[in-house]
Amino acid sequence: MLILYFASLRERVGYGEETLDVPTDIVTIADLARWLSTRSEGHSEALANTAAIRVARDQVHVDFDAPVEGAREIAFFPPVTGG
Amino acid sequence: MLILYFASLRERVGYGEETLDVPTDIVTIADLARWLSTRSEGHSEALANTAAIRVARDQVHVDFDAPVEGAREIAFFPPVTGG
Amino acid sequence: MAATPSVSVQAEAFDTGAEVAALAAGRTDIGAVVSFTGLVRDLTGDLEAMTLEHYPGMTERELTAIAEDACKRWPLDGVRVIHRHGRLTPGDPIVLVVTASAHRRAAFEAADFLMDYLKTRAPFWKKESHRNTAGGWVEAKAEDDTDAARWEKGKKVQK
Amino acid sequence: MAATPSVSVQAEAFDTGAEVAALAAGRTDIGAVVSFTGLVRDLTGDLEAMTLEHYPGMTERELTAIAEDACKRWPLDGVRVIHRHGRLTPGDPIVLVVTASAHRRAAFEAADFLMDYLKTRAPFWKKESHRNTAGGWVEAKAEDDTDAARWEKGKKVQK
Repeated sequence: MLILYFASLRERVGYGEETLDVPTDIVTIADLARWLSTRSEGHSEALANTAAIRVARDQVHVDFDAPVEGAREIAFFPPVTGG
Repeated sequence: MLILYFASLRERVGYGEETLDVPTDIVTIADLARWLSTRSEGHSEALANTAAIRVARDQVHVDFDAPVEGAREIAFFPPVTGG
Repeated sequence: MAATPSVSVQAEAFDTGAEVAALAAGRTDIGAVVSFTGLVRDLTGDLEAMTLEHYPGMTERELTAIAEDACKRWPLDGVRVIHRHGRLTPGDPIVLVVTASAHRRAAFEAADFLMDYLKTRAPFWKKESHRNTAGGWVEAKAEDDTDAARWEKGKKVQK
Repeated sequence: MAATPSVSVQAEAFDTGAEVAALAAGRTDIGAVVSFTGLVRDLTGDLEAMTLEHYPGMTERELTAIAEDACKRWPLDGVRVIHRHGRLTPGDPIVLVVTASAHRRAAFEAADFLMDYLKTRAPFWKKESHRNTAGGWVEAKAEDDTDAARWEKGKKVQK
């Protein structure tokens, strides 16, 4: 599964994307974030404050309780600041 | 005093302006409209329905109860339709 | 610094892009520019021309008063109003309002306000000539009065 | 005929006037065109540049979804959205929204809505670099969420 990080999260993780085999016991995106946090100190910092993180599943905004199964890509990023 | 008519009122009166000596017993613009109505059939038609007429005194929107005295020009016209 | 509105009443066409650019030119404190362009509309396919009569003198005075009112109500960095008169044909631009502000809401609301007030206060009158049916003076719309009333003091506005 | 929105995400600048003209070109049923141009603002005089990162793919998808939503909510004849990414400097245009409709209220409200939704939903992130102080990622504003919430179904909006 393709995992994407943008903006400050990308900077904390150290790169913008990684392709991972996600264990089958990871059900929700909240589970996925907790699992990703264990990968490095950067991941842990980037994903610590879930209240300040937004998520997209296959490029559509979703909540942390959305399912992971069947997704091609899941992206984590701060609240958007375009416009 | 310069009296101005615009749009459909101008067409009914037959011209757009006239300079008149207004009698001193003409106090309000309503009085003025009644007095002007006696000038011709066109004036009478143009000024008949005061609910559908707007007035400006020296180029500022006013009501029919505004005073005539001291005005340089008074204009009668239908509700505006610009924009 | 409060904006000094610029107002024109003219027969000639205008260039929306040039006016938008001019309002922000050489400045780095403007975050938002909103423009409204009004065009001659022909919904039936029968409209030959639209002729706009106005009240020279009062028109400029009234447009300036409306623009100054907008500058008091919102923190604007620029206001530009252009209104054409004379003979126009379908698709021709009639009116342009451009507002500039540091803030998006201010620019939007001020442009919206300017158009509502202009529609009910600026002394212009439209006369249509049709190809196949009788033309005539365009009637004022009650809807325009309702729109303008939204901005009266003390009134709460609901969309 | 419902409008088909046109959406671009690009590094290049855009021409507001040309986009406004294009939306109404060759048509005589459009009465109102509203444009919103967002510019890089430097309120302190210390901003060197603003770099916009985005999520390629999702950005286009999200902007299109927002524009299609606007077309469902209002009777629009045209919608154009352009959002730039990359490095911009103070005074540079960032975003353009243009709406066209037979009706003035529809064009105004749709442009207002598009900007509010774009601000809270389109995946862009701004990073500032300053001349004399530390730069960094721009924080999202709670105000933008409040603005966007105005358009939620069933909510009455007060100005």
